[in-house]
Amino acid sequence: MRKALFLGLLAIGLVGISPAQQKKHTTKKEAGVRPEEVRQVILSGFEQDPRFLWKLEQDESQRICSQYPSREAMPAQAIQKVIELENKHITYPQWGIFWGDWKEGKKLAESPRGGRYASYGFSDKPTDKGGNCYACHLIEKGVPGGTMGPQLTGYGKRYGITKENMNTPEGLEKLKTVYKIVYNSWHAFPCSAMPRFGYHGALSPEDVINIATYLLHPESPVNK
Amino acid sequence: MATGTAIVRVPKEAQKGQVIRVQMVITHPMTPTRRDPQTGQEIPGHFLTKLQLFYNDQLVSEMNMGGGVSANPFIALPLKVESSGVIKIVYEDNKGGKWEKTAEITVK
Amino acid sequence: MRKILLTSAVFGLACAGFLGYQTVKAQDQELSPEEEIRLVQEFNRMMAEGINPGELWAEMGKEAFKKYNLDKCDFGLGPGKIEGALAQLPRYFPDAKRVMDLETRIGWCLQKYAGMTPEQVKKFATQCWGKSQCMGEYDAIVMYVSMASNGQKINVNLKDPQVKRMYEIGKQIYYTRLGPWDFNCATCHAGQREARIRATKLWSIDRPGEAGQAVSIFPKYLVRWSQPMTMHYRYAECMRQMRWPTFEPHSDLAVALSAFLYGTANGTEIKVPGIGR
Amino acid sequence: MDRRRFLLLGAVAVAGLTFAPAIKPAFAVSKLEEEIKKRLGVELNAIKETAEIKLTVPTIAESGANVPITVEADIPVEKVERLWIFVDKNPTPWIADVKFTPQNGQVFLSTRIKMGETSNVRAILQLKDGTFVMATKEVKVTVGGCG
Repeated sequence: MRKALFLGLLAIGLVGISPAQQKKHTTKKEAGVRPEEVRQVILSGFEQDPRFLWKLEQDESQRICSQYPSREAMPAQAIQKVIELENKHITYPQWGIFWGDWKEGKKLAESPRGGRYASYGFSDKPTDKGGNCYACHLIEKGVPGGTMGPQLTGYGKRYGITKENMNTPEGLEKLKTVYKIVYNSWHAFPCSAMPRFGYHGALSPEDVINIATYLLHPESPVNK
Repeated sequence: MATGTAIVRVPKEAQKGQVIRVQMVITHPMTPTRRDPQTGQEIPGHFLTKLQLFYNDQLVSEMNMGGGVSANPFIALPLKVESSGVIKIVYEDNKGGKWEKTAEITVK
Repeated sequence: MRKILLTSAVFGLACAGFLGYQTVKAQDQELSPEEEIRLVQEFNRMMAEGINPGELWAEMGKEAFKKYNLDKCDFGLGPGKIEGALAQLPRYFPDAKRVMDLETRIGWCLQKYAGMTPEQVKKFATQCWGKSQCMGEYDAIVMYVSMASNGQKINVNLKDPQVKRMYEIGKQIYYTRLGPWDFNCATCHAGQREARIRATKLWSIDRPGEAGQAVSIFPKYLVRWSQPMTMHYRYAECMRQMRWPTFEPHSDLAVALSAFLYGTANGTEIKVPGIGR
Repeated sequence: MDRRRFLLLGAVAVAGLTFAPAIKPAFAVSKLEEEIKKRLGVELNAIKETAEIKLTVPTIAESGANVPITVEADIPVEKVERLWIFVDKNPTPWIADVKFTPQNGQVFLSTRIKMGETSNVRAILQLKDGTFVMATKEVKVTVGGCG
């Protein structure tokens, strides 16, 4: 039952993030614009600060996702390919999957600052960290949040995590499931709007476990 | 463009006895005075304190305000017009700035 | 410096709610996200009434336009003619051998007629980026020129192969997943389902008319910074939020995006300045 | 300058300022009551609500920096001395006041105000006969944008 509910939530995530849209993304073939031309225009549009040019290197999954206007328009083969690639891109904390600190997770979930540096102003530093989760998700009751992603209020409660079962193998398995999604959402939802925080190193495995703990822990305000 | 610049907008024409809206927007930071949360010291604000509305040199309305009004404030006030003439706003801030701006109206 | 400090404190005021200090009444929680989206749009409609403070910039822009000899600048309709200029841009300019949008053209003319170096132009164009209550001459010029197209319908000539090429490149960039957060423009601005970022409703390229509503009001006055935002500053801020490197104004990237967005917005009436959060 | 940091400091400041009264014992007067007593010379609970004042504010504001407010009254302007605008939970609840004369023709004001957090907004009319009437509406201040 609980599993069914959770899978339901996953499904909402999958469908909800990019809506049904059957038209094919055909610009590549029709326009006669070569990928190198597009690449060149992209490169022309940024300051040539060698510290950040790595950000413009596209990886294989990004390349696949860029070919389709939405996930619904992706052929099964492409979906499979991304899932395959991204399942290899998950790393776990050194000590394995155990509950972290939800207070640290809360800070990271709230902070919009991570990786948001621009040379022209604002105080964000290249080293700032944060997941900006509230931009897309409603998480704690009464705190303003977005609706791009599924609602996460009472997430742990809905997923059946209790004080009693949280340290059972079953409870830790649930923690691991959420860890994997936050670490690399594309392993489950290829080309989702949700960044692959852990894979890119925007968040460390410890950060990710703290965020998963914030979402699931019975004492976290998310589940009050 | 300096602080204090304004746009005043009224209908070009109105009927005698009609109540029109005098709309205005003024360039001003409108920063409130507040306390530094760390030192507890007062940081002085910079805001408009007073705005007067004149119609043919007669004072019609007077508005007092502080840093609680938004930056580059928009304000609209009513005015009953009897004859063609000049609508003038005079406004000042807490740092000694004083400005005025006029608009004309034709009343039939 | 001090000015920024003070205005920042005011934004702090506005953002207190986000940090969770806000007391939310039981009745508020009963509002569905859909209802909230509707009410926030209502708020935006109310803000749009009256005089838009962005118009203050146009007055300043009129003077700056002359000061920097932009009356010699040809926006595609003849030197100095700005009425309707924004509506037909981007277009191809033989003198520059490049497709240009409005801001790129202004930058080019500032080099040619005001004797600025490319570095000076960039500094001039970005002088208000990352600030608040900043009254920059560049923003003022863009506002002045843009407002001269009010009431006209966007009419980008997509039959011109050069413009069409930039449109297609822009379209591909719109869907290019890139950067350490895996975003593209479509991540936020595509799809049929109405979604919001925090409380802000996102416009979608896939819902008819919304691209037009989004671009036809630029430059747009932002109440959170008490200053207008030009289209290139908008691109820069989107890319900053997408965690891409720092955006370069007047670049081909900007022109390609403008060609795609304004091209998609063809037929929409220009209403400048818009107003928003 | 460090905009983000000041944003945060500002938020903390507001939290401090607005929550201080809540910790006080129940009989303590709020900042709003204090201000109204000081400026109007009357107790807040002595001011009656009236439907004759039409106060138009948004239900939800996407930004507290610029909340549109419009006040209109069915009461003849000849009977009115002054219109006062207050926001209960702002560090300074008093926002503005306008003195009217018969030449105004009508009681009306439209402007934009700052709100630190979700709060009541009050439009209070001071009448020539020395009495006060008021209209109150709540505005929920939320946060928009990517952050």
